[in-house]
Amino acid sequence: MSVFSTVLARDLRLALRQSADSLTVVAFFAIATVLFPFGVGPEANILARIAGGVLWVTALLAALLSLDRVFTVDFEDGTLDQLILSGESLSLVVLAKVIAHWLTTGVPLIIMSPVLAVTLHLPAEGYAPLMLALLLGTPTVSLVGATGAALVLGTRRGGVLLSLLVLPLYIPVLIFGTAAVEAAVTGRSAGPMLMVLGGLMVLAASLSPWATAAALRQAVE
Amino acid sequence: MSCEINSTAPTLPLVARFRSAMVRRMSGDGFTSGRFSGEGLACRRGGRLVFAGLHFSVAPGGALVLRGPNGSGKTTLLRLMSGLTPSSSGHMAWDGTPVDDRDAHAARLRFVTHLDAVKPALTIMENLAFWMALWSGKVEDTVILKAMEALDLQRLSAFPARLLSAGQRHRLALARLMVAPAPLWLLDEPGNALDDASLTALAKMIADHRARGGMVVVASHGSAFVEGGMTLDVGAFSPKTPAHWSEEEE
Amino acid sequence: MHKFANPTQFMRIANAIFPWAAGLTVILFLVGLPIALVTSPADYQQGETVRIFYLHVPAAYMGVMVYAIIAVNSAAYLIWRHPMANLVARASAPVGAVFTALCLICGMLWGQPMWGTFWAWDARLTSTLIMFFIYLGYMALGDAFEDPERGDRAAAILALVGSINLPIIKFSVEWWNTLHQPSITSMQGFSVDGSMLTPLFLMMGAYTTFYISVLILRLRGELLAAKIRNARMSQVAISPAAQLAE
Amino acid sequence: MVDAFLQYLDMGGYAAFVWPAYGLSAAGLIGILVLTLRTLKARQKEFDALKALRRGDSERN
Repeated sequence: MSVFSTVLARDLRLALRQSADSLTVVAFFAIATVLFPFGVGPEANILARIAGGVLWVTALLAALLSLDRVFTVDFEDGTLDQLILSGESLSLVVLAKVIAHWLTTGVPLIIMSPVLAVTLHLPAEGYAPLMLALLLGTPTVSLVGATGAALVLGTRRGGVLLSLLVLPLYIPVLIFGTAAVEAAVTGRSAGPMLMVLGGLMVLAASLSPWATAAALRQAVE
Repeated sequence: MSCEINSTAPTLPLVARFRSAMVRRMSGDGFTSGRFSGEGLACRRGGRLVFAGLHFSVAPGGALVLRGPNGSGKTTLLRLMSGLTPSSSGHMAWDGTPVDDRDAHAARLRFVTHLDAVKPALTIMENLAFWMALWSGKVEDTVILKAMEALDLQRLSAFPARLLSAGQRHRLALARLMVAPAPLWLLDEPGNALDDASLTALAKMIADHRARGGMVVVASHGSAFVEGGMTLDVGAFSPKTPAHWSEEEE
Repeated sequence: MHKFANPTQFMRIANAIFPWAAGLTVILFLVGLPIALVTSPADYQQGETVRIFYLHVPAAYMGVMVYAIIAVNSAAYLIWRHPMANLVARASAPVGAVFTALCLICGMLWGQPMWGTFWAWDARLTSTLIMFFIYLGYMALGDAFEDPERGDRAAAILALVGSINLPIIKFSVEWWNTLHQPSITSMQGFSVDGSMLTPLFLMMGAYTTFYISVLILRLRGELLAAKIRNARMSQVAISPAAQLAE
Repeated sequence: MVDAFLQYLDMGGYAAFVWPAYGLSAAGLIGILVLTLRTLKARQKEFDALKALRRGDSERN
C-alpha cells in the first residue's frame, strides 16, 4: 500500500462518489464543440478542415475547468497540511493526485472525442490519431495545470487567473496535437508529431510534480 | 531582513528528573525518541515579526502548553515546529541533531490543526483507513476500531462524514492520532468544540501517549487535559517595540 | 548575509549608479534618435520603414533580457531568500511588459507595409505575443494575494516555470509557422548591413540604460511600500510586553 | 527648404507607419517613467506622513 496508490485510490473513490465533476467536464467539451458549427456554418468541408483544432481547443478548455478543484478542496479542509506532513515525498503525492485528475477528466475526454469528431465531419483517417494525440497530450495538460492550480491556491479569482497562467504553456501541446490530426487527414504520417507530444509529456512528468510540490509548500507556509 | 533580538525572557526550567525515571519503567511499545528543542527561533508572517529569540525544550514523556493572547503566534509556533512554516532565524533540534530534513521530521509528528481534514464523502472508517495507510503503509481494522472507541466514534463508523457535527468531526481528527504512532503530537486548541466526555477521553489519550515516552505540545487557553506540563508564554517573545521599522529608520 | 542581499547596501550602490544611468540614457537618446530618424540611409529593400526596426529590435531584445533577469532573480529569491532579488524581479516585470508591448506594436507597424495586414502569424511576432501573456500572468499572480510575501513566492515559481516553457513555445511556434506559411518573408529574411549598426546599437544602449534607471526608481518605490506596510503592521500588532513596559 | 522638410516628413510614403511607431514607443517609455515617478512620490508622501505621526506619538508619551 504505497503512498502513491493510497492517495490515488482515495482520489478516485472521491471522484466516483462525486462523479458529477467529470460529467460536467465532458458536458462542457460537448457543448463547446457543438457551438462551432453555429459560428462557422454547417458546410462539411469547412468543419472537416478545422475539426482537429476545434476538438483540441475545447478539450484543453474542458480540462482547464476542472483543474482548480484539484487542490482547493484539500487546501480549504486542512487535508493539504496533513499530506505535506505525511513524511513522504510531496512530489509523489502530487503525481498521484494529477494522475487521479487525468483519469477522471482526461480519459473521459479521449473517449468522448470521436463522438464529437463525427459532428464536425472529421475524415475517417483522423479518428485514431486524434485519440492517440489526446492520450499523449492530456497528461501534460493535467501536469502543467496542477502547477498552475497550486500557484493560484488562496486567491480570490483563482479560475480566471489559472487560465491566464496555464493556457500560454499549453500552446506547444495544442500545436503538435492538432498537427498530428492534420497530418493523418492529409495522408502524411502522424508519427513525428505524436513523438513530440510524448516528449512534452515526459518533460512535464519529470518537472511539474516538483514545481507543484514547491508551489504547495509555499502556499501553506 | 531578519534581525536577531535576544530578549531577556527567563530560561525555562529543565525537564523534571522524576518524569524521565517514570518513563523508563513503563517501556511497552514506547518511543525511543529524544528531546525536541528549539533555540533563538524567529518567524515573520506577512512582513510582521511575530516572535523572536524564542527557545523551548520538550523531553520524552513531557508536555509543553503554549500560552499567550490571540495573535501572539501560538499557531505560528506550532506550524514552525511541524516544519510547515520556515523560521527566519534560529534552529530546532531532535535528540541533539538539527532538524533540516522536513519530510523526516514530519514523519515523527502528528499535527492536529484548527481544520479537521475530514472528507465528507468518505465514511469515518474510510477517512481513518486512508490516514493509517498513508502513515504506516498498512490498514488494520483492529487499530482503527480502537482509535474510534477511544473517542466514542465506533457507532458512527459506517456514516459518511458529512453527517457528523463539528464536535464529532473534531473527534475524528483527534482519532487520527491513534491510527499510527508518532513520538511528537502538536495540538492546536484541541479542546474546542469538545463535550466533557470527549475532553476526558482526550486527557487520557495524552496521558497514555506521554506514558509511552511521547511528547505533546498544546496551544490552548484551558489545559484541563494536560497535567504537570511546562508552560511557554509565546507573548513574552513578541517584539516589544516595532523594532523592525524604527531600526531601519535611524 | 551576502553583500548584495542587504537592502540598504544594495540601494547605496543603486543610488550611486542612478545619475550615471539616467544621464547616459538621455545622451544615448539624443545621439541615437537623430541618426535613426534622419541621417541613416533608407534600406534599399524596405525604404524608410527600416527606421521602425531601430525601435522594434531593442524592444524585443529588452523584453527577453528583462524576463531573463526576472527568472534569475526569482531563482535567487527562492533558493537563498534574498529580499532584494525578489524586489528586482517584481519591479522589473512592468518595464519588461512595456518593452514587449512596444515590440509588438512596432512589429505590426513594420509588418503592414510588408504583408499588407497589421498582423500576420509570423513566428517571432507570435512568440513575443505569448511572452506578453506570460508577463501579464506573472504580474497578475504576484498581486493576487493579500499577503505580499505569498505573491512574491508564487510569482517567483511561475517565473521559473515560464523560463523553462519559453524556449519550448518558441520552438513549437517556429515549427508551426513553417508548416503553415512558408511563403511570407518573415522577419528573419531581413539582413542588417553596416550603416544600420550604429543607430541600432545606440538605441539598444538607450533602452538598456532606460531600464536600469526606471528599475532603480521602482526599487525605491518598493522599499518605501515595504516600510509603509511594516509601519502600519506594527501599529496594529499587539505586544503585551510593550504594553507592560510603557 | 520647407518642401524638403515636408518631403522628409513623408518618409518615402511610409509616414503613416514610421511616425506612429516612434510616437507610441515614446508614449510607452515616458508612460512607464511617469507612472513610476508618480507612485514613488505618493509613497514618499505617505511614508513622511506616517513618520510624522510616529514622531508625534513618541513626543507625547
